[in-house]
Amino acid sequence: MSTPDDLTRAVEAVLFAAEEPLTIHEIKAHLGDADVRPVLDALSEHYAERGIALVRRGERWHFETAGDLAHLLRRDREEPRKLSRAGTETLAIIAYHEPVTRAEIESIRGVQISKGTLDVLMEAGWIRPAGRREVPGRPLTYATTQGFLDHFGLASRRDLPGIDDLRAAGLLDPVDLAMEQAEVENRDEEA
Amino acid sequence: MSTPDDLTRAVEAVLFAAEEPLTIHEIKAHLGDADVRPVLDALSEHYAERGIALVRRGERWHFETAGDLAHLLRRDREEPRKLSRAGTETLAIIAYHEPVTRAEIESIRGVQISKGTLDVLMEAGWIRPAGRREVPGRPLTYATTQGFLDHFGLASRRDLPGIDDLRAAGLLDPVDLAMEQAEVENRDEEA
Amino acid sequence: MTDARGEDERLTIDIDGWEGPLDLLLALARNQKVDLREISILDLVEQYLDYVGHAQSLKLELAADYLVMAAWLAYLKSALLLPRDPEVEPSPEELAMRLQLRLERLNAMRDAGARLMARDRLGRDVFTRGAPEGLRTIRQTVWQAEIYDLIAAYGRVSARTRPVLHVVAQRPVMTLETAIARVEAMVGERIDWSTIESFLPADASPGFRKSALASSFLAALELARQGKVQLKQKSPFAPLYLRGPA
Repeated sequence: MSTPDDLTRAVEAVLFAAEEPLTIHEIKAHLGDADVRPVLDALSEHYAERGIALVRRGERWHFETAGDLAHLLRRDREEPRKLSRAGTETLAIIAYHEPVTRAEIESIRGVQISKGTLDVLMEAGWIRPAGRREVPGRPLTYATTQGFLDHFGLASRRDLPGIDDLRAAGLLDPVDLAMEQAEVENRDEEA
Repeated sequence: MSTPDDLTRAVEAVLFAAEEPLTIHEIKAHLGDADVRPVLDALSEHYAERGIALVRRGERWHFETAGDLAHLLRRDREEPRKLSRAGTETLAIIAYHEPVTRAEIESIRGVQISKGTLDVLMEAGWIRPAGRREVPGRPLTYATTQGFLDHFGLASRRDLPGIDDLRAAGLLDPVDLAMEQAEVENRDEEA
Repeated sequence: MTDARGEDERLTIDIDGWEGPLDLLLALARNQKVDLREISILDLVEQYLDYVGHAQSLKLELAADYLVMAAWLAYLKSALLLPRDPEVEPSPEELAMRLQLRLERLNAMRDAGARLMARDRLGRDVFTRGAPEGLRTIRQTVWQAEIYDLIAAYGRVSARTRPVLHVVAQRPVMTLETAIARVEAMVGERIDWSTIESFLPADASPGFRKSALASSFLAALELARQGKVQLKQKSPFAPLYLRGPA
């Protein structure tokens, strides 16, 4: 198809602007009573190799993007977001105590956790359900995943610092610790 | 253009599927980082004689039906609400003089504009507030939008009908509000 | 003249249609059927004043700005007709030119608006695709946390909920018993009055010294009660002296 004729151009435009697939009858209604069928065939052929295709579904015709290019129409975009304080604490408790139930997590945190918190950790691929505990109510337990180890650069959970390490690093209750520290210094003076 | 290459087909498909005019940047986001601009030019040329046209509006590109086929497509479509004379003139003044303050618009029209006039243009998505002018009172200025270019089929403001002639005739020179003001004061004295 | 009168009648009927005096002037100017740059300002002024006068004779209410414009045009007319006063700036010719420029400007924008509206407009004359597939951007949240955040969080939780052990720190204290024994032993060796401070350990830290002072004072009172020590003080807060029994 070189330069398209007026009828071809008209059919093209009508199909393009249509909000739904059109029958030949409906196309004709826009154009006066022209012989549309051969035009549709020629257009199909013209578009066959392009990024747009003219396709026939039953008695109706419409344009759509070429099937092999459908993957271009969606695109993934990554949006980095920082894990909330509740999320971080919950993840830490699971990592240190796994497998652990939700009730246990709450008891350790001393605060309830929302369902969303576990969902986020699950979505991040850091925790997984790890079977049920055989106690009344058979609550679900949670454990960390390989993805968790990968993300935090740990070879295994044993690489996590223990309580004593945390204390030595000053990570246990920093506020009270500071006071204790001051007292120790006092005592040292007297000794 | 004979058989379109993969990139051409991809650009065609993305623009065809899009619900809004796309910038080159947005097209690229769907394609990986390709050199899209020459493809757009080639596609525009290919479609120039067809019933569909690939057009540039500001920094954005989209497909639309060819203008000469309007009579075939207007059928059973509601005519958009007609803009009032005040609205039309105000829009023209903003488009040809932007950015322009309300006082300047009023000075050109020789009459106050009702609040509704700017609202209607804003609601249509054709004008937007465009910052304040750094003169006493810091009046707000107005300018046209991407939607204005889209709607009126302009590649850029340079395409505004007759804008070069008007500029050459000095009819787009900044409105001398001080002069007008002096005149008003003069007028008051005489009155 | 009859023509002009007829024109007036039409204008009177259209009174609500004018968008201000400038609009009316432009309509009158266009009636001169010449290029705006060649209109006769004097004729224009005549027609305007005529129109306003006629409207007033019909007792039509004209908005104030029409009357203000009429007054200004009357002034312009007289200035244009009367002998030139070189003192007056700007000159009447310049004012006339400026009026003509304003009319041209408004006319240009009116034409531009009409040409804009006559373009192939999207949604009226040209159309975008009726049923686009749409482009989708799938947003994926990538959660971020650092190992430090994790460990610190665990520390925080542990500290918050771990049973707290209260250890009372050892304080440097001299008990009353120690003080009584010290003061009793030391006072026997003193011949003359000695201040109570001289009974305190020489190298005591400030904290311990305070405790020793308090305990030694109580010890002195106790020993005095037992008759093993004499106390002397000249006035309240004066130095307190101790001596063995007489």
